[in-house]
Amino acid sequence: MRRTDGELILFWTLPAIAIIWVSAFFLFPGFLHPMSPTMSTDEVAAFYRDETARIRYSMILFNWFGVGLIPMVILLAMQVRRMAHRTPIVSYSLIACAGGPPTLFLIANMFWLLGSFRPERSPELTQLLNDLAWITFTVLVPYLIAQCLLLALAIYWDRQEQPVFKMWVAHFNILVAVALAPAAFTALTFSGPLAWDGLLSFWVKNIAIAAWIVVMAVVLGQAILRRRVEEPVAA
Amino acid sequence: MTNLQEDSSTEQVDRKAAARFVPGQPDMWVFVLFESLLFTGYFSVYLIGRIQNRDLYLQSQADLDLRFGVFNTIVLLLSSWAIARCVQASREGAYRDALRDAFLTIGFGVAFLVSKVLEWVKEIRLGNTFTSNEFFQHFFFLTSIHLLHLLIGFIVLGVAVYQLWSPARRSQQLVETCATYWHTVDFLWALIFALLYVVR
Amino acid sequence: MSTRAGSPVGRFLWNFRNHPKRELWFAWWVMVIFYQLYGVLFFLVTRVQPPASPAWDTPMVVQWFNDRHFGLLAGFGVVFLISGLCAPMNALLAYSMRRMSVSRVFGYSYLIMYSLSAIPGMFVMAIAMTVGALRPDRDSELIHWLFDFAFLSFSGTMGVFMIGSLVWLVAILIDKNGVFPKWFGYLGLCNALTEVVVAPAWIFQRGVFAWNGAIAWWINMVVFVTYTVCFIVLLRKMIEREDFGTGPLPDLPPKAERSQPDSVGSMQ
Amino acid sequence: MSGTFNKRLAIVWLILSAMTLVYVWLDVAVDQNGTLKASTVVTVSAIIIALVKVRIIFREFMEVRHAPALLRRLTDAWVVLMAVCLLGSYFIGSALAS
Repeated sequence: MRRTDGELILFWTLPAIAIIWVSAFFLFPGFLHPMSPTMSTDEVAAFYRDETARIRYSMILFNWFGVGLIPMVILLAMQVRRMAHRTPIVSYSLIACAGGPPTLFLIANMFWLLGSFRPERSPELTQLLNDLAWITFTVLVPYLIAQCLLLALAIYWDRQEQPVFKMWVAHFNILVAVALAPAAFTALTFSGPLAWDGLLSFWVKNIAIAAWIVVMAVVLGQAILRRRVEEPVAA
Repeated sequence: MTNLQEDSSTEQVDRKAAARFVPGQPDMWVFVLFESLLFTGYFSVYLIGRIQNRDLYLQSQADLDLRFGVFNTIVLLLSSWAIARCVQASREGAYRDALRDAFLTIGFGVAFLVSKVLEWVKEIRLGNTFTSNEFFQHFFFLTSIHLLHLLIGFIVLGVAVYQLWSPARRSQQLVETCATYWHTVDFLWALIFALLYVVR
Repeated sequence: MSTRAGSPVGRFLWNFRNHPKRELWFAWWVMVIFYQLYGVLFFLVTRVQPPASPAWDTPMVVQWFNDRHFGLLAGFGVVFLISGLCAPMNALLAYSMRRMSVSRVFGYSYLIMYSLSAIPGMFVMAIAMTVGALRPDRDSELIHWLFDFAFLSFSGTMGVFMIGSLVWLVAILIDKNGVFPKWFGYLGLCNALTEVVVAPAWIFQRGVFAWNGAIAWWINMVVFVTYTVCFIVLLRKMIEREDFGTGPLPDLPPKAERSQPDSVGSMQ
Repeated sequence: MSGTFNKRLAIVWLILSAMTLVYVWLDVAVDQNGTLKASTVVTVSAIIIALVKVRIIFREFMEVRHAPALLRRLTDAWVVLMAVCLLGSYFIGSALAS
């Protein structure tokens, strides 16, 4: 009987986190038809006034579970440690990235919650909080891009008999990084695909994140299970 | 001269050959020179500010008590003297004397610290705080950044005492390095004292 | 890096795939590129450095944002795109501590501190600037607040850099593997002290201690640049000397014997 | 050896302390009835005395006297550099202010 090391427990938290994230995503009234940056000050204020409850509950959910992705990134960093590298630099880099996106997301999350805390305040202030929230939420990509590129690089460099991840995983990560990139420039325009409610900055970016989580979870699960078969008695 | 000295053994051969040596790690001198350059920068900014607003600086300076400044300078010179004697004693193997001198240095350092805090309290009682005016900005900035160096100096002196304490350590090089740092605290104060209290 | 025959591109690709120190060189180049981009973006594109004056009145601040509208939005767009580069950079610095004869605690502490520092020290600033430039018709008092928020979060992020420098400094001073020269450790103290000197930026709206002041910004910048240039060069030396062992890092052989600097054959 | 060296250190300390007391004299000499007066002579002499003290501390306490030529020249250069910066700031500042 092998010792319980908890890796699988951490791994199986992922589907639970995913379900919670999806529910919170649909619960937040500003996501399914993403709020437009062209909304007038009064429209924004009215939104926070009318939808107060859903904003609060969805964002509290996100606040609780926003950091849920960190174990997955660390599990990935641990897999990178098993690769045929001579230094732990890439896995250090992944660890350095792990905290970034959740922290930025929590900042955005706080601005949304602040916006709905006193919706009767001056509309100008509510708009400011809304801008801060959306900008922070949309531009939180840099660490995610870095994570994808670093993973791709780690996989390209992992040349051994049985690589930890297959080559297509690297290509997939590059693709995700490319899909995330446009969101960084969201502030340049209020309309079109780059705007924060646009095709590139909202839909492509968030679908790419979702796809990355699903795909990486599957290959991560396979890698963990394969290792447990290979090394039945872990030291 | 123990294990810590191993990597500088070649250096010691050079010492005997040339009879000239850098006291302590030469590396510490990089700090000394860089830090004095930095302070020169702070002093220049202060002097330029002073000239543009001479009357204000002179009026504020009248609130300073020269006695504190002189006392602090003498006490710090005493501490420098003590640590120089400590280096000398330790070089000759008189570690008991060296330790005594190191503790004397710490004692003088503490006296400086106490007198500095008393002086601050006095100035604050007079209503002169960090935000009062330009002169007191510089006064509190320079004295507190210097005091911070002094506090770091206590850690450095702690290292010297730690080295002198046990026969297993006693790295002359580290003792000299620590002394070099402490002298830096002293000569920076000599400059600060002249610039804050005496310059007109 | 290598003097193998072949076209420069082919050589580069071969080295990128096979060089025994590829990971180290990758992180080092990322660091160099990051600082280059950082300088260009902050000083030339967005022109937020050298900093604007905290003594300005609200119309001046609004004017400042209007002058830089596109530069701020586009420049910080690039910042959001590339700032993940600081991860390999911090990883390399952490690796330098791993190579020392000190506890792993140092490397990991430094890694976490410097990863954290990017958020208040760079992202919050970039977000506040972006939102400030986003709507020129916003209430000017709010724009002024965003201006303060941006510059103060940038200059006023102190603790992580200070304690981070101190962690590195202690590691260097007690290290017996000679990864870094001791003088760089002492220089780290100068760098840590700049974070003390910048603290009055939270207090003063004008003068030499304000966030654009001669002491709180200019002198500190000189120290920071000196420190950064030193560690970039020293990390390069460290990588050249790296032997992937755990003992003292060997010194580089004299130049004459290095006609083929760590070409791969000799490494294996 | 020890005796002569300690004697020398004591003399150095005495000189440095005496120079500090010169400041007190300067301070008293320049003021009239407790009002502080601007004075270039006092400023320049205060800076120069301080720098001489710095050089003595370098040479005697920090043992640069016995150091290789490089460090001796470097520290002397530094004292000159500080003098140039401080007096330069003072005089250039004065020229600009008036």
